[in-house]
Amino acid sequence: MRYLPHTEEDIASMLQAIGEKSLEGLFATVPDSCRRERALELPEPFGEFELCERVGNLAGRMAVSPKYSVYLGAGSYEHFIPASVSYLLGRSEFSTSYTPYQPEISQGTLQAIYEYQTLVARLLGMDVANASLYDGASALAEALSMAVRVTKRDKVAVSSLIHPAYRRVVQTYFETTGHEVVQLPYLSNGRTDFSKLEEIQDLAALAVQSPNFFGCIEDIQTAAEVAHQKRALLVVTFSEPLAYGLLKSPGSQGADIACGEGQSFGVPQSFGGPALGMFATKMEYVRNLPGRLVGQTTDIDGNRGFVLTLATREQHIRREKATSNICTNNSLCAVAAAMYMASLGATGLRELAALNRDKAEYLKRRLMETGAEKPFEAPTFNEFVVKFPNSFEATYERLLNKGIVPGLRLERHYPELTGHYLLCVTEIRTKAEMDALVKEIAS
Amino acid sequence: MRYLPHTEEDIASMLQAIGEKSLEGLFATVPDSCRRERALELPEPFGEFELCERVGNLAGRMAVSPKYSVYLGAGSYEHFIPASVSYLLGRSEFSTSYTPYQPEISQGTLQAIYEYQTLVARLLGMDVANASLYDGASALAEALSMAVRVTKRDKVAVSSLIHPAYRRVVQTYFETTGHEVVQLPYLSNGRTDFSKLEEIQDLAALAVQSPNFFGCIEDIQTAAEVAHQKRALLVVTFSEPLAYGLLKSPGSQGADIACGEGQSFGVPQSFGGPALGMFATKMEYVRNLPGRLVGQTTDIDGNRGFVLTLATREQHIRREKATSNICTNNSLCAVAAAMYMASLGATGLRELAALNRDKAEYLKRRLMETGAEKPFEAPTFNEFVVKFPNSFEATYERLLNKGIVPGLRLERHYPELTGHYLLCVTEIRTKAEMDALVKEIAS
Amino acid sequence: MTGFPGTTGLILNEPLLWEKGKQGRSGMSLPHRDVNRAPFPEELLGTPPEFPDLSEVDVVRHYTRLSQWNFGVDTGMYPLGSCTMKYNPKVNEKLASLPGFSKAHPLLPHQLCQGALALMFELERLLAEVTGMDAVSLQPAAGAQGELTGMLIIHACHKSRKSQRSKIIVPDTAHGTNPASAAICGYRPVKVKSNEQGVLAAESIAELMDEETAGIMVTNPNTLGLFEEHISEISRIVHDKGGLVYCDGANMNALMGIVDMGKTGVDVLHLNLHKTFSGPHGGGGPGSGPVCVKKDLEPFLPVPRVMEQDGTYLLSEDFPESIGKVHAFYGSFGVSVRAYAYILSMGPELKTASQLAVLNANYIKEQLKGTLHLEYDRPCMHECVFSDKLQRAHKITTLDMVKRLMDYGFHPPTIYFPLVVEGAIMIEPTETESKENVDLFIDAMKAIAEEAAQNPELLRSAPTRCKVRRLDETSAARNPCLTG
Amino acid sequence: MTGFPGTTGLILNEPLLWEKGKQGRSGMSLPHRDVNRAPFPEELLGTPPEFPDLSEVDVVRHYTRLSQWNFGVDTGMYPLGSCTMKYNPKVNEKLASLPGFSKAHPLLPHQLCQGALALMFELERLLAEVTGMDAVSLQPAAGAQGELTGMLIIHACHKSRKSQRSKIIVPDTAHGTNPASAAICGYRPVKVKSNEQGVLAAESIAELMDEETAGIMVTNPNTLGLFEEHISEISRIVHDKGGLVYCDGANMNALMGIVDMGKTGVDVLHLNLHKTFSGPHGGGGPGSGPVCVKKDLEPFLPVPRVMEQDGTYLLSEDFPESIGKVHAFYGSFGVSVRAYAYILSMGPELKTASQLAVLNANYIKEQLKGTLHLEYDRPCMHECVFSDKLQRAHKITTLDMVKRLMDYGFHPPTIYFPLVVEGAIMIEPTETESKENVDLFIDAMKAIAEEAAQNPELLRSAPTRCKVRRLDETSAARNPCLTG
Ligand SMILES: Cc1ncc(COP(=O)(O)O)c(C=O)c1O
Ligand SMILES: Cc1ncc(COP(=O)(O)O)c(C=O)c1O
Repeated sequence: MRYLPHTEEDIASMLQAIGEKSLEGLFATVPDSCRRERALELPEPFGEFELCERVGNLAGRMAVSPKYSVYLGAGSYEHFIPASVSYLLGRSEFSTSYTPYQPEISQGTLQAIYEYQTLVARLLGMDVANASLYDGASALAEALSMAVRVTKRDKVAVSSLIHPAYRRVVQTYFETTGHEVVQLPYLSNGRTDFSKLEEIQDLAALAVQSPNFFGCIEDIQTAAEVAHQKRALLVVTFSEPLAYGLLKSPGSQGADIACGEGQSFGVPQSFGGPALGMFATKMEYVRNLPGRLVGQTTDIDGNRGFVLTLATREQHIRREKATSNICTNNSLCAVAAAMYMASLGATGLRELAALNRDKAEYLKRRLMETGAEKPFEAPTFNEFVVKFPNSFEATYERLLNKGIVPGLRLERHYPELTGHYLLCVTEIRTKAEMDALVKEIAS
Repeated sequence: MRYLPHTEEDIASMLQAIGEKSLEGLFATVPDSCRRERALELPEPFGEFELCERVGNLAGRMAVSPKYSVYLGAGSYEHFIPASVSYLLGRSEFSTSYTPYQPEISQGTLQAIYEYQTLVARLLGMDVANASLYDGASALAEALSMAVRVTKRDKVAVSSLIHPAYRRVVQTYFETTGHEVVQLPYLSNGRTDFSKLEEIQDLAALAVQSPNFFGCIEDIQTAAEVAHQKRALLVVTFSEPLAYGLLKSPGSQGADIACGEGQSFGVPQSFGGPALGMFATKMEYVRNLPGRLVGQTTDIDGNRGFVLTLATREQHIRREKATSNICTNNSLCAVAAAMYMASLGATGLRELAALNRDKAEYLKRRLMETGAEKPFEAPTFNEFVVKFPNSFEATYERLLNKGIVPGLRLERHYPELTGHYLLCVTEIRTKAEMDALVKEIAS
Repeated sequence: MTGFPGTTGLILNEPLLWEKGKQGRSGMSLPHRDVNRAPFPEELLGTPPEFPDLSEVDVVRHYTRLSQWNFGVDTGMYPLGSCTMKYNPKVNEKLASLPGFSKAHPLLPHQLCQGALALMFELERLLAEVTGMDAVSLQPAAGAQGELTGMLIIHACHKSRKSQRSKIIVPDTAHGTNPASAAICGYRPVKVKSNEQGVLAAESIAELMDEETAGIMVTNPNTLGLFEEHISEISRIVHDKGGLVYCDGANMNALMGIVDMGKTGVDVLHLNLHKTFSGPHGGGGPGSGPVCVKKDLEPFLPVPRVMEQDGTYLLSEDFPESIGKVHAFYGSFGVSVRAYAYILSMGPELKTASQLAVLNANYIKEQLKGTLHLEYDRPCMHECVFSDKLQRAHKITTLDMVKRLMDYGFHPPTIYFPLVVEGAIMIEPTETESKENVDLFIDAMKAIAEEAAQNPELLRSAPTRCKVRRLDETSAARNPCLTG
Repeated sequence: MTGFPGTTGLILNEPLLWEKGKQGRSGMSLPHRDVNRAPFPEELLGTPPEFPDLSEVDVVRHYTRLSQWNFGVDTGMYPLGSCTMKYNPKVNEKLASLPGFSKAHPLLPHQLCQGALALMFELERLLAEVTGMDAVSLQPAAGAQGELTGMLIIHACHKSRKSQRSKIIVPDTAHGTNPASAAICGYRPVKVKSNEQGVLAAESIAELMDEETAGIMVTNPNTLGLFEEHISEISRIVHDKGGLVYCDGANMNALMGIVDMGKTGVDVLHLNLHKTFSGPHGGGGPGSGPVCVKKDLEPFLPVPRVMEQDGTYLLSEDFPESIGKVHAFYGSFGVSVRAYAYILSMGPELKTASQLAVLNANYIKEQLKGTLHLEYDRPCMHECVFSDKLQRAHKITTLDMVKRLMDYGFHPPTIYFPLVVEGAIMIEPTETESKENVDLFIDAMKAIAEEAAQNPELLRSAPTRCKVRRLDETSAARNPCLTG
């Protein structure tokens, strides 16, 4: 077997050195009561050729561009990834190493992550960002737990326009803690309604998503005022960080924690994972931060170098008192994001964001012409909600058969929103594709 | 433009340092009489996204497996290339460097080529192999020129069962030299007829291909005796080196030069190129060898290292007296072949060769059952000639439409062989595919 | 030091990203703008973040150079204990990046994503077969999240049984994530000592286990690399008191095809696909930490779950007792593809892999004991744990020894863990290291022990061959510089 | 030496392939055997060659380690004169390896390979537009084969005119491949000196050109990096005597969008796609050397040729006057894909590329003259040629200086070529080097010149940072060890 280098002689001589007669003998300490009764019932080993055929067939049964035009966003975005990023990320010095516990032999990963932390902090307008978490959903859960730790309070208010999956993960994380999660309703303009906050006491955090699940851009300024009035932390979350190529950063508007999903920056959608949990906060809270941190230092010759630092927050030192249980994070996705941000640059980021927004606005306008309605007035980025006439159900199925996925039905997540769809348009959707969609819908 | 790092300021300050006012000014030494009258009429620059779409569409209009079953060989063979080889070859330290003129900074390429030379010499049973030539055809032309140099004679005899394209390239290279190329007919068993050699005087070389263009394995032993009787060099060429995983090596049977196409060893078919010209000979002729050579040496500390050597044979030293005009060779293809041979090992090579032979024998037998004839008796490796009934013309077209390319029509190259087809079966053709082909033909 | 892989060669310095670049450069092209600019509300418009503008060649050289400062499994032996740094097959990378997978949106209508759903469904079955458990969820994004998920399942199970429990038993040898994960769902970890054989004695569990206790978290083999021999007995004790048994299966690489985790009494187990099942570690992740449960805990697994209905695969949310979601979508699907490819490539030979992993570890244990102090001199599983006890005489620490090991061309083992062994050196060779490599590693450790006695300064000043010398971690923590 | 990219770090030793491995190991799997073994004639069966058996991880580490001993364009600046080591776009690699291309058989029926034929057809048109020539063949596998093809075309043309010619004029600055290629088709190269400006004087050509002479081979810009200003005049002289003008276009990177090669009187031209058009150099190749001709030479181009017939592409052999074939199939198609992708990516900006290549070269020329002796102090094109004249006083040679340059973290320029400049240092930065990189290179050369004066031993003992020190090339040639 090509992954197993041992020859018969190797095994024999090693067993002899150990003083065992057989490989089975090595497992003498395993009581019979623990042993398998039958051999592994697995298919015979696949050769690489047959393996590629088998897995290739599965991959072939998936609806992806260019064959399909998929207008789905809702937490996973189809952005173009340059070949340079994929190539660099595939260099095995990055992919086959592990957490840089031994800094002298891991400077590549460490500098790359230090640069990632810096670019994320700059993007979000925060002081410090960590080395990554699993995804946007667990990042929000960690943020709210952190707010509870920081404020020593146990109520959190969560906008109902935060990604439904993110809110469910928060529920799961908070289920057993006794902390209370209050949901805030939304206004008719597609933004969060903060009024309900009035009556809430001992608020640890207010969490809003911007752009929110409807694609609408929230009023973070106001959210910050409301939250800070109650001496609660403002947590701004996001599923589409590209929006901050245009928008004011969360930090510049008073966010205490900014966290969310970073997949848009060079991470393949990959059916939802691995993703990239981005997490940033103010320096004053750094010792409450979950996850790993890379810091700059010097070696004994005074040369610049990088190390994992502030480990006293972490599980391997603090055990049950750690700020989080995270160990393995999503480092390689963070490096991908750094490579992608480095390739874009400030100029490219701004233009790419504008291109997303403008293409989405184009489709929005064209859809209105077909008689669809725009239920929410608040400005949007590259996602928006549309209400189609009841006849659309049939159209939807027809479009699927034509290789078009015209957005996400919102009814499942918001029962009141029958006939409402969430559509996403990124830079890779061409005007021609959108015109074709509009034509299909109109016909 | 992402490939052009210069900013406006860069350009301005550099022009100033040079003392030029404009970029145009840099071309003062170019007379108007030499200048273009109009700007380049080229399409506007493609972004990477559109480029991938455009080129991807072209690639989509090609008949390749798994969608197509292609039974073509004839100098290009569909062998499975493991992902490890493609990955390693893609490491840019290999692909973006050039000829290792500066050995201290090129040891990776140099050791890899030294290992390639060694594996090729071992495969072919020769003393020494060069660092690669362009392809099998030019390798044969170079071999015959070398034989002329070595023997100081000017006639070469070439088997008519050598790949037609190789023979045409030899013609082209010899066209203007005044050297004579004699073609030897073939016997009814599918091997070369050497009898014609009797009357030829001053023979510099006899060239045979094994397995030959009909897939038949030649009698090298006899060829060697005939050639050496006439004090001519025996040149053994090949288009399918994998055969030597089973066959006696050319060297062990008296070949003076063994050369041919190495594409089968880990080099993608890529519509015929880049390919890999393999070239090996006896040590006594090494100073007449065309192409680059890597040799082992030591550095001033006595450590082992590798360098380009015996350069006095080459054009950059010897100019018009060089053993060849080759400069850029097919180094990366040679490294691919080394990686592939290293992955196979002696054990894998033997088994892979057997698998090719056995699958080909299976199809051959099954085709005979459909009433096709086997015109040539000599044993074959993974290619063989079949004579189909006249009705086959129609079948051929029908098969194409079903995604099967059932071999190569021989008539174009051998007018006497109407209705004869050359079929190739490698390890990746499954029994199921072959049974389907047979069924189609029988129906 | 001749004969060992470590040496020095030309590598390239490279500044920080923002120390290079010039405004207006571009490292990637954007798709053609085929729509007009739409007006954007002034009040929402921010100032662009301070990203440097780099050309493509700048970016390519930056990361090519950085990569060369790193040591990975493809560079050499990486015996990092508890992390199973086995070879990561290249074909798995190719398959995970097939457009059908890498470009797939997670919310595609089910009829448009049958390939991915089928793969997930099949992988769950394969993992159940390998572990001996009944049902599996691939959703946890890494081992620690698998632990949390497992704890939440246990919590939900007790709740469904109307039993309130506040404690959980956690051995002193447990990985830090165990108590941390338990704490998140409100359990107070109660530490239990392993016995002088380095394993849990049934008696000590019997003493602690009560109706207040939700159960136990065992790692098996434990972090000393020892099989918890009394696990069946322990499980019985825990079950008798109404508790549940959680097994940290991160060390499953020792037991494939040999142990039936179900039979050992385990109720919930997590796996690390990025360890046992060859997922590349990515400089720290991503991982994947599926949870496997016995039949009666299946209702509590995270949703959605992949179901099969006469040949069609669906995602179902219809599990009222489920703990809910721990990931926005379905976990690290990309890692699942690699694990699936790995299991199909190995088939029943997964057992051989475990046998050879254990063979390598025991071989190292036998060859190095005497050179290094072996805390528990008994047959080990996939890893063995030494300490620097014998070197303290020369004022040489574990840290000194492993820093020196870098100069010899090996990645250091895990150090100072498990905590029960002072100055621990935890060595996990994995099955993909040949006898030649293992022998070289052994010789290197012996040579270093020799140097520790003869020339300790060599170790204290190590490493000398890496791009940087020993780094000042103290001042890094004292005045943190976390962004540039 | 601080501030420069060169430094040292940990790299790994690696033995030769056959110094590792054990019989029975395997580095790749074979497709499943689904047919029986067929008997194989004893007398034909050989003994397997002595290849080592390695596992996949052995092979992966072997070449990963080797790669780290290499310096490529992705590592840093590679100003190798006459070789145009520009950045090789990564997307081109991706496109060339699309299965539709990489798995395509060259003898597919034309209706099954329209994509490849269309690409070849379009690329020929694009190259004609860039050069100003009329017809193109992509068949030559590299520049030298392009030269040979060109010479054969000239030979065939003369033959068709019933004129027997035995000589060809080749300037002393020509690349070695020029005379070598001419010699293969039986032409005797007649060397002509360049004038004190480093270019060809029309007079000297007039003296040599006669009815015995087939024509001239000019490299333009020539290998001194200078534009052959009198090319039009020279072409006239050659044409008047019935000769033909061959241009070695390997240096086309200086002239795209600026010079019309057709207008300069060139009849045949070859291009190096692996230089001007960004094909990666692959540690020595593969390359691609298309020939471009004026209309009246088109009949002599190699066959097959790609034709278009109302939207369908075909390969045609129907050119009775063709010189025949120089490649088994159609040349380096894979390199053509890269060149095609490159030209589409650049479009009219190819002109900017040439302008910036020339800008970089002139900038280096201006900054370094005085530090290094500049043989011809006049505006250069894409490269500039210095010599070690000023350093000889310190007994420092060109070789010493460039070996030292490695320690600074740069690949050396081309040295001791062109032959007309004693101790030549030929620097071609290309357009893809930023001003910052070029400035660093200039500073490095200045620092080295300083060291040559102050501390020459530093240079003679260089390089010190590479995996090996200076190698003994003499004994390598005296007793060649070419296989292991
Ligand atoms: C024994 C053990 N348990 C749990 C974990 C945590 O797994 P992960 O790092 O994937 O969260 C690890 C990995 O470090 C481990 O070694
Ligand atoms: C000026 C010049 N002519 C011709 C050649 C030969 O081209 P190739 O190496 O592709 O055969 C080269 C490349 O070295 C060159 O620089």
